[in-house]
Amino acid sequence: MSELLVRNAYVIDPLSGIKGDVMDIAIRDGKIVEEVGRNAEVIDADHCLTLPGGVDSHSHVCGTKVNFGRYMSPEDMRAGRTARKGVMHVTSGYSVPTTFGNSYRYSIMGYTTILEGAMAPLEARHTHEEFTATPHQDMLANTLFDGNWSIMEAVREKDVKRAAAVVAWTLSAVKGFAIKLTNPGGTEAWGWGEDVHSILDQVPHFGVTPAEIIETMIRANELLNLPHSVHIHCNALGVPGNYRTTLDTLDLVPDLNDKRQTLYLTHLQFHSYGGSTWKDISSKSEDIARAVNNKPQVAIDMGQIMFGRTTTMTADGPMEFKLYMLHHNKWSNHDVELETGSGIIPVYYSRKSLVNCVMWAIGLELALLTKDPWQCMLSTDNPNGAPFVKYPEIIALLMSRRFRENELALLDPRTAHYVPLPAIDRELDWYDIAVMTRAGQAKALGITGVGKGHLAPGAEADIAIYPLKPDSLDPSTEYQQVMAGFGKTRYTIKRGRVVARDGEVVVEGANSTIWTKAITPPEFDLSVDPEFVKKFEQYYTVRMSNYPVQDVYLPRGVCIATEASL
Amino acid sequence: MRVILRTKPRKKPFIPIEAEAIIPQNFLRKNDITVYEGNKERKLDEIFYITTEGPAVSPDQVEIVLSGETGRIKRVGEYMNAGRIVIEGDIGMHCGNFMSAGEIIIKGNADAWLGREMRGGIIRCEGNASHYCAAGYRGEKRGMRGGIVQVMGNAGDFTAEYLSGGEVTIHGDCGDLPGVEMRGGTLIIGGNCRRPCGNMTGGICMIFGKADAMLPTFRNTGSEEKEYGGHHHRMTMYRGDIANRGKGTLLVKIN
Amino acid sequence: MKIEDVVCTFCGCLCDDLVVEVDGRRVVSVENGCTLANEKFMGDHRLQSPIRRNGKGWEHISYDDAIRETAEILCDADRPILYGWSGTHGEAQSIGIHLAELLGALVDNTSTVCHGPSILAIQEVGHPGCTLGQVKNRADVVVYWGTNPIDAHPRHMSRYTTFADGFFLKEAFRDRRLIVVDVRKTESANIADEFITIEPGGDYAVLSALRAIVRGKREIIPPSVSGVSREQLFRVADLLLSAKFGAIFFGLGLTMSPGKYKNVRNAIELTEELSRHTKYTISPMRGHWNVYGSNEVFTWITGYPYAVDFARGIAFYNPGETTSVDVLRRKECDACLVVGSDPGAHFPKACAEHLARIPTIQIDPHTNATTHLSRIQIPVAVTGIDAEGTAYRMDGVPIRTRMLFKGEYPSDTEILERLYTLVKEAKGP
Amino acid sequence: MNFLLNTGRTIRQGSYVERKNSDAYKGEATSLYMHPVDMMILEIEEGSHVRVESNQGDVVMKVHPALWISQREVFVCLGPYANYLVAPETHCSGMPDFKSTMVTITPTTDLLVTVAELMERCGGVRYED
Repeated sequence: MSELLVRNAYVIDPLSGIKGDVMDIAIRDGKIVEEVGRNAEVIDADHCLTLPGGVDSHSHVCGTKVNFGRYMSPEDMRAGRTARKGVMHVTSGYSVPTTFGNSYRYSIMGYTTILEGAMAPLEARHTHEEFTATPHQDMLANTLFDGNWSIMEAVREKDVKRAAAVVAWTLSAVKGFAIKLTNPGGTEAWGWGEDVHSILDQVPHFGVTPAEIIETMIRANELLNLPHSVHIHCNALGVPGNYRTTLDTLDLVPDLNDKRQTLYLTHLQFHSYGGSTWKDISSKSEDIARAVNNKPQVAIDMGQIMFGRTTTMTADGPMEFKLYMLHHNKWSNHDVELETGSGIIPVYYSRKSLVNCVMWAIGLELALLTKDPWQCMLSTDNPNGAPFVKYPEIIALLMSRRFRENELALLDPRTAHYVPLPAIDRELDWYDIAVMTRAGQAKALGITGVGKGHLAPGAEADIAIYPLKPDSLDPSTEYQQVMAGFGKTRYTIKRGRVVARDGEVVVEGANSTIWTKAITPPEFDLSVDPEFVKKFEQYYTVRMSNYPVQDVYLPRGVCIATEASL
Repeated sequence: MRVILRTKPRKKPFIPIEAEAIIPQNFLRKNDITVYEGNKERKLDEIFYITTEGPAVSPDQVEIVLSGETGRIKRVGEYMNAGRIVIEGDIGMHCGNFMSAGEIIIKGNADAWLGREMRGGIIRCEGNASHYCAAGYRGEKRGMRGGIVQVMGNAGDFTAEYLSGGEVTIHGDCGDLPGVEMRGGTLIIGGNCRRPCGNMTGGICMIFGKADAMLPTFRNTGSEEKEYGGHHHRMTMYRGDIANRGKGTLLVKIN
Repeated sequence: MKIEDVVCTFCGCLCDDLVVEVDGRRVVSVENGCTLANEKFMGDHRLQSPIRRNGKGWEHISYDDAIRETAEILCDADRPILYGWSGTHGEAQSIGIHLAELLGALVDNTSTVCHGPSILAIQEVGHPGCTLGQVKNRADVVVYWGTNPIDAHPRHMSRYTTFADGFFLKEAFRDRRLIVVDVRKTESANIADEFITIEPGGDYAVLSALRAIVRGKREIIPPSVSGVSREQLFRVADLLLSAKFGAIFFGLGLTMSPGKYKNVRNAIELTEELSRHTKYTISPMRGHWNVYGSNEVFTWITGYPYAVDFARGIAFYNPGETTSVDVLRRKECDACLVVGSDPGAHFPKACAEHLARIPTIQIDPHTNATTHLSRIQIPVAVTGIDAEGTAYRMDGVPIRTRMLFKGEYPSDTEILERLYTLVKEAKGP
Repeated sequence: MNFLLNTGRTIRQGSYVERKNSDAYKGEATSLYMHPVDMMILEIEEGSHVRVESNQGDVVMKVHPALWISQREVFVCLGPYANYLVAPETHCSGMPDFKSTMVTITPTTDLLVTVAELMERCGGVRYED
């Protein structure tokens, strides 16, 4: 039995309704408890801001395309190298760090749970291998279904239950967490070098539209009673005028779940563009935020971009090719048979580029114009908008109008004509930030039940103590301190153990992988379904028996089992 | 100030030494300068006999002289921004990496990556330079960006790969693919070479010897006169690389 | 006992549809495999126990002694190199890299003498690729450039390309066009619709010419480029452009020829140029069954796919400097650990000579050329037969190899874990 | 007579790759494929032994006629025999010139050596089961 007592913590725990109380937190064997004995180890938080461990609900850190981002970028690897030291392994990389680099840097910032934004089922084993080498965070994997042939066939047949059965089999086989749709239909079209341009375009050869895929998958998801909603990267990412596609997508969303949103729209900054070309691109954040405010059944994340060098990587293969045609740097693409695709290119977001300045403003606007912080998560779509190490700076921008003004003054002066940001006064408070960086994310992912995102007794003892004293710090003016404070915890506690302290990693760590298994009635068991089995026999290049991820890849798997309503 | 570093005999003379600490500014104050021999950190005096003559108040008054078995010493002059380094014999890889100002004189031969990603200053190599002279780093889009590299002898393959600025002169021959991926700056080759300027997108390359195996994707746009070595030479002017929308200029002497 | 869907641990195709019959600790028969697979599974030529060179002869030693002595040699070295890795599973590779980290060693895998140049090219221009099923289901034009799959990857054509029926190509052999490019008329060339013979070393120029043609600059192409006529180049370019989905596969004919990675870069840039017109992908024909796995594991741990130098604590990467052949040629390293490879056979003579000069330890199931150069050899189980673990197919698809029976040999993972523990103890906290 | 030596994989080399000390492997790895016209010029028959020499060393191989190779080029599967001739120069690419070694070939009556003997010449000590 190990016991730990965090004393004098200035706690914000939104899910428990605690909005800034000084209190003690008792921990026994990795869980929060009511109280501990007198021999418990004590940490004095000294009135510092104490939050549940950070949760990132959309980040690219592990798997085939992330690793290819590293593989193709020795110039990025040399931009951030540390030697082996104590329990820390060597790390390399700035925008796409090595797994240990990601893990340590997140840990130092107080993050203890990360959802990998895109895992191709066929290559799931790879993602899980890298999860094991990301030892300081519990990991979850969004599983890609955007171009899945069996899904599109079910959609064509208007058979929601079959779609649900495909999802159930696949998530369980690949130890995935949730349904991800990346440019639904577009990744299949990209198999022919084409794309879909609106939610009503037909996917070549399959006779379905993105809208039909989205609607079917939303309903299938709820039939399976999965913890998270469908998680979508909308069509037409990064295209001027794409806000209409985003609004059309928002219009599709019914309200089917009283515990959480029915659709999670990721990196919405990239989907909120007005104009018709790169020359007249403008912010449509107000239209998008209005739609989000009117639809409590959706949640979004920002997809903030920050200026500097980074690497973009997404399952959205056709989008990456378009981006490549603009940047002419290097381009990788990796289509995955019967399932999805992916692309990678390095980018440099410049204050001298009007387009980039508009993008920068949109992300912030979305966060500031969305009234309910539970509906908008803080993210950069790491590393697409910026590496996650920029989160503290984004927090500071959201909390300080002055900081935003100072930054705006450095941008292309035309920016103000294309964006509403200069007129927005709102400054988020500590509570908003606590929601947007952990509580809201845990709720949106549906993992509060496994003890994530809060500090009530029974929760996992994942805690971040920041060297910030909300009682005496004015974020509006002292934004530099805010930025520094969120960059480096005094303590990061993972499952009751201090894992990082004042920027130093102190244990090797051992994480869990959270996955979902929807239990279906026997008639929906696709492992014996002739049509489904035929896919493997004839079209996949891997045998069906070699496809599922073996248990050995999840040394500490946490399965969330649900009973499907089929 | 003049610092003379003469190598001591080593038990394992083939193990490379990494000595990025050997730059003029580091000798201003008597620091504990260390270098690496393989995976072992060594004090400077474990590797060299050190003699210091005269004073200096700024790095530009510091001259470092390296002598002895220096052919395996890497990264000398890395990030150098003032002063002078004279190498009496050969020098190991990566001499003058990222150098921004000052002067390096090599009296012998230089190993690969001489002046890699150089920004400014002068490197003069009196012997031969190995491969990737005045080139870049793996995956990086720009190689040397400024400064002057002069090689009196020959240079190896991939000379001035990704050259983006500055001037590189090889008075002898070059190997295969000099100026490959070149995008700016000037490359002058006094002797012969093979397959110059593949995939170039900018900059000027002049070849005063013979260019073997010229690539088929350069467009002959006439001729021009250029001076080299005190003589005027008639040159064929090519534009390319057409394979790559290139707008580079390649001038090859008409024999 | 018959075991189905067995994964073949020979080449980068990583076929996973073999049926292997096992009797105790013996493989009795193999179905669905190619010649190479049959030899691999039926072969039985293991080194019986650890051996140590003893003056001019050899002696058998215990595993304990072999591992302890290996740890001592590695700890004593100032510039050790840990080489190989492609012939073992990912879990062992991972321990090997952490061992290198701990030792301040160089660590390199066999890509260094196969597709290392492809990696360098990808690092310059990226890699538009796909999984092999994309090709099987869609490709109507297939190119093999500087690769001879019939000999090196015997089932590549039947599983993924020419002879493999797919969703959009019901009769593959009739519907697909095949282009083969090589300096010699290989077996693969014999069944091509278009065979291009290139003069040795001429690939770069031919690729440049094709790029220019695809860009519409036909007028600058001379009558012949590296032995290929202008007419054929135009015809090939038209064929390439006629594809709905084109797939280019390339091999060591590009990576080993003069210009090395620049040849591959040019091929990738041709693919990129073609992608502006229609769908195109390009893929290296990876040799060892898990060479791609070694690149993957190296990359997520160190940031680099091969040739990593930990001498300074951080990971430093610079092929040409930190690659095995260069390090051996320069006589830099003073100890070598070989795992799952045979540099004695596959490196130039001068490198083999240096391996003989320094203490070289080999961890390998079989005696091979490197055996004679070593001081110690430690036999291990064969992954895919009596050991299991993760492998990555040439297109990045990860597959778990199977253990068909529990044999008497420890796996690479077990040996390396013990070695790691000893070195960690010796190095202190 | 001078030739350009090319190396590559063959199915037999692959088949015997885990038995490098066998006669079968030796047979394949010492097989040198040459255009018949060149064989006529050298006045050698199929199966004749030749000494193949580069600036790195020399090794004995056995000649086989092949129409799939150009004149003045020869092919040997990758392996220790071919590599006995290949220079370690990589042009700082990490990759030796495995496919473009200049060699001189002369007829000989010398015997083929085993892999163990070849490795002994490299400074090793032969191990025999």
